[in-house]
Amino acid sequence: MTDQTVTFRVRRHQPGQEDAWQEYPVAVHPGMTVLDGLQQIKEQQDSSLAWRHSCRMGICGSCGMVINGQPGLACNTQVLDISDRRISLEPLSNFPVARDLVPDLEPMFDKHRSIKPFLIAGQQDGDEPLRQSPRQLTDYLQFSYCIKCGACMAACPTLASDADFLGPMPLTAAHRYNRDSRDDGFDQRKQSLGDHHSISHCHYAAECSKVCPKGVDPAKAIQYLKRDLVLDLVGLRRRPGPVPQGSPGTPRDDIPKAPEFTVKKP
Amino acid sequence: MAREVIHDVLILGSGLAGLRAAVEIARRVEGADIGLVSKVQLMRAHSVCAEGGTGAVLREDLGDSLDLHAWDTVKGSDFLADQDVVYRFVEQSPKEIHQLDRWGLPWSRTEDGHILQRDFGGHSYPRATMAADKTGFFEMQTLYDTLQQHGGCARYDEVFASRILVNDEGRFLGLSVIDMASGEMLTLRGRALLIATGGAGTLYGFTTYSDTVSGDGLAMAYRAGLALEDTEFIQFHPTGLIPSGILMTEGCRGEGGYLRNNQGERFMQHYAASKMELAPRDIISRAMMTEILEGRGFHQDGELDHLQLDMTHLGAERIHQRLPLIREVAMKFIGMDPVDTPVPVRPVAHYSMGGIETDIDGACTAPGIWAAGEAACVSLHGANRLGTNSTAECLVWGAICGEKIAGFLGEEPGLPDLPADLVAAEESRIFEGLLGPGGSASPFEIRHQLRDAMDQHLGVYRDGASMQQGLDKVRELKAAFKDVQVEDKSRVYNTNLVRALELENLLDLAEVAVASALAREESRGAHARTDFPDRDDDNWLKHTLVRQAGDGLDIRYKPVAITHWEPVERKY
Amino acid sequence: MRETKYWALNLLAGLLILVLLAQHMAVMQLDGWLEKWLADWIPPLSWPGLVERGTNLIQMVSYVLLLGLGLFHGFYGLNKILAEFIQGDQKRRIIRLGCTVMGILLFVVGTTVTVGFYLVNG
Amino acid sequence: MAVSEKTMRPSGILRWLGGGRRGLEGYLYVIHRISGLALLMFLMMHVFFTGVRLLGEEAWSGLMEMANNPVLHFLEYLVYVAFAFHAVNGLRLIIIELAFGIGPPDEPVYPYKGSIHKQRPLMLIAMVIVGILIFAGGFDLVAMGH
Repeated sequence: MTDQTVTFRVRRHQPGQEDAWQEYPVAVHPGMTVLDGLQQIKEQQDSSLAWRHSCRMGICGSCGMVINGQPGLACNTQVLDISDRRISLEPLSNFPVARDLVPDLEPMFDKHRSIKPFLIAGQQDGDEPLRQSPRQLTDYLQFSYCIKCGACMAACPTLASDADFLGPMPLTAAHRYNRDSRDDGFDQRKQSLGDHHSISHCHYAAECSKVCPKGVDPAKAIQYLKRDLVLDLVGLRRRPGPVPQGSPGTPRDDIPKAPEFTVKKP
Repeated sequence: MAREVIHDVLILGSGLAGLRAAVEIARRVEGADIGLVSKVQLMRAHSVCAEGGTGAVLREDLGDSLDLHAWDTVKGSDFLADQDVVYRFVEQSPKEIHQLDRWGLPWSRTEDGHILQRDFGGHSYPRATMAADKTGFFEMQTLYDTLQQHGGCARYDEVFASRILVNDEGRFLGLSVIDMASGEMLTLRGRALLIATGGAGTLYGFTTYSDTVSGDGLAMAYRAGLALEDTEFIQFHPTGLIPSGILMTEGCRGEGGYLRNNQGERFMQHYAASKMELAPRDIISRAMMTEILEGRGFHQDGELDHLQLDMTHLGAERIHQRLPLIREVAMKFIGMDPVDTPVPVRPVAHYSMGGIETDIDGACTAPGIWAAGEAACVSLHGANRLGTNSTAECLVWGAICGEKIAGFLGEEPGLPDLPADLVAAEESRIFEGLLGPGGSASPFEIRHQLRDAMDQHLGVYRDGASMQQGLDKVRELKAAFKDVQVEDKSRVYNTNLVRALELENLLDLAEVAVASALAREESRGAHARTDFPDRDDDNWLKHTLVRQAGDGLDIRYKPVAITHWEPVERKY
Repeated sequence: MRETKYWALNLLAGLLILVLLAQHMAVMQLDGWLEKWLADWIPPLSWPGLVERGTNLIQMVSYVLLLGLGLFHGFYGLNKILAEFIQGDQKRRIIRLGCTVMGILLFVVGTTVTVGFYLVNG
Repeated sequence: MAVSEKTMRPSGILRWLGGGRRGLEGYLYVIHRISGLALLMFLMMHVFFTGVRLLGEEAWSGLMEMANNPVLHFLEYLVYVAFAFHAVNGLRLIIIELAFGIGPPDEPVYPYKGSIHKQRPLMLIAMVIVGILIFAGGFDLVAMGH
């Protein structure tokens, strides 16, 4: 495998200093991710470079950054897929920056909390198992894939001009719970969802869906959320389909029994 | 002097166990003041990487039973599990599944609306309760979201704990922490502490763990005088993706995937004919290493030798529905679609069966400290953990510890005094020691050497001579660390400093693990010694306990709770 | 919830404007084509054309409607966009008030002209 | 935890144009807003200028005389273009914002193709219609001299 050199152009931010671009030549081999490249820079060239990372497999959502102008995850972007000469790295846009490639995501977490992202139902402590059909599951499953990486928030043009806009991630979370057949919280959530800095500012630029690394499609969630709000307004909103009535399953005859206890109780 | 903040209880670690405990305390104690301390942001903990499923008996009507789950677990553990603990576990686990259902977890479903389960290694019934192949992720999301409806939880995101403060009697006093965002040192006080920091997987170079899993809780507990139990038992998962080690869930085989060697043969028929690819992990990992060592692996220059995980006969629809993450990862990282190409895999460091010694309720020997999840060794997994039992353990003991801590808060009102010199010593250790001038050793270099040494000397197969070399190497690196240089002196978001502190923790844990392994002269579960190939119940049916003693180690043993089944030969 | 109502009304207004304004725009902008096709075509901007449309009751009502809907739709959008850039609830309230007042004012002016023209020339 | 010192990346209207927004739909979002603002500006002027007709035929004819020059005709044409775009794109947006034409919620299959791909035919049809309208108006302006 031959290595080739790719220039990593990183937007550095040190507290109290002007932002500055810094360039690092990185020896890249096929299969190498942007995260690997950053790690190499830190170990061999500049240990002061800061960014977040954890799982390496695109599920923890730590390493969101703007890569060649597109928000995405450093860990699942292969360097040679996007450029064999130079790539630029910036912290996620639409967020304050703490240092280098580390954005402050607190505003997103706060907005997420504000839309009541949990099941609101009177049955949290019951004993008997709940039922949900695969159809009912599909109704919200896609929207629950969100890893809170912030890529959609960085891509959203409305958030760029309105920092108070709820943004794709919290709105999607709201829709995810609204559409859960176990949830009964639509009326509680609709106040903030219909609010001034909310759905009415979204005109399907679809940038959020374009950059989402997990196929969540926030833009789709928001449009369905709008439909639900409109239907609710005219009194036509329906709850997700009926709970399936189960048939007792057939016991399996190929399951062994646990061996007799061999320790005698005193 | 470090600023002091007082909470009722501190939870260290925001993975499954930590979040589960936080939710439990929040709903049991009205207005409980919880400090949730995590070195990553919430929702970034390694628990999100758990894939295959959570073990629980849900369908006794179809033939599953608590006894069977218990037996599978005990047999899987090579009889080193405490059996009273196992029973506590199997009884509690189904309740946790239904609780999460009521908190909104998107469990996969059967047509009639039941929660879907699939086969998993070492289980006699398909009881891996699944949410596609993102079970851990969804469990984390559900707990995180549920926590949002409870007030009173102070979040310390990206706050690195560097020391557990205890007084001379071992009573918990607080935590010394560094707020990474500001570089400020804080003293968090609390009456109770839950350690839920996970395992120490980045000890190894080829590992499934997130970069941030460095056993900080274990090492701090160890330095605070607590015992680490059974740390020689480190699980190697059979299917880590080449070259990164990213986990290919056991669910791939649970759904029917095959393992093949370079002859195209399903070699597991020679090792576990009845269970084939669904034998417990230790057995499959040994089989794979044997295949590779005997030359039946695939070889490619610049890569580790490997075998193939073949899912091509499962069909696109099954993979899309039940293994979407696996497919996504394989395609993104190695450009292979498992629907039509077998993927290269090899055994990979995956789990620490050992941890901080606790009783059946998760309480540590020091008053006021609990431990849960992978960080704890409640002795559920013994010498080898069954797949699906780890996420279940986190949920079960997260809830148990939460309940116990809630009770403790009610009956233990006092907050003992904190001797001022404890905090001052920690401050000077970090700000003058590590961040001060001088030092020449590169932490990155030491870390690489440590990981190489662990890969080489404490792998799937071990022997005395190699482990002795490993121990010497670790001690040499520990000495080198005393002269470590943290180049970046900035206070704000100094990831360099954090990496150095993590390395220090890893070095301590490496020493404990290798020393424990060297001492145990038998083969049991994940601890497979070529120089002692047989299990020795007469001498070694006991748990290892390691404490810090000055600069050395104090190794002791304690008996295994055998309450239901006497050990028998373990065959699949 | 009030916001949702306004927003839904805005969509509805958009739809209605589309119909009404399409007719108006076709007459005003595509007059070249229409002149070709229609025999008794009167140029839309000539005084006779003006009188013909302005004294037609349906046309007059449609103009008033179009004016109202257009002003609502337009000022609603303007208010939304301005409120994105300008931080602070107080300032946003002022903008909202400003947009409302402007809209009403223009509606009054426009309606006066339209209805007045209808009455004077009709 | 609190960050002691923060800076925002360049934000505001400039970020409508760049910063990762390269998708067609993203630009339509921007053009829709700008054309809407332009139409509102025109509407305000329009209300006042057409008010002149209350003053009688002579005033009106005088105004028309003044307005009858190529520059104003062209500006008028731009208004028409803005309207053609805003109307057709607005119709498309209403359809989409009521969740039609973007596909049902489903389990995404990697490589992910979502609502963007589902609605793209609708978007293209809308843009073709806009194109035809703009052309027809332009032809009217240039070839027929209105």
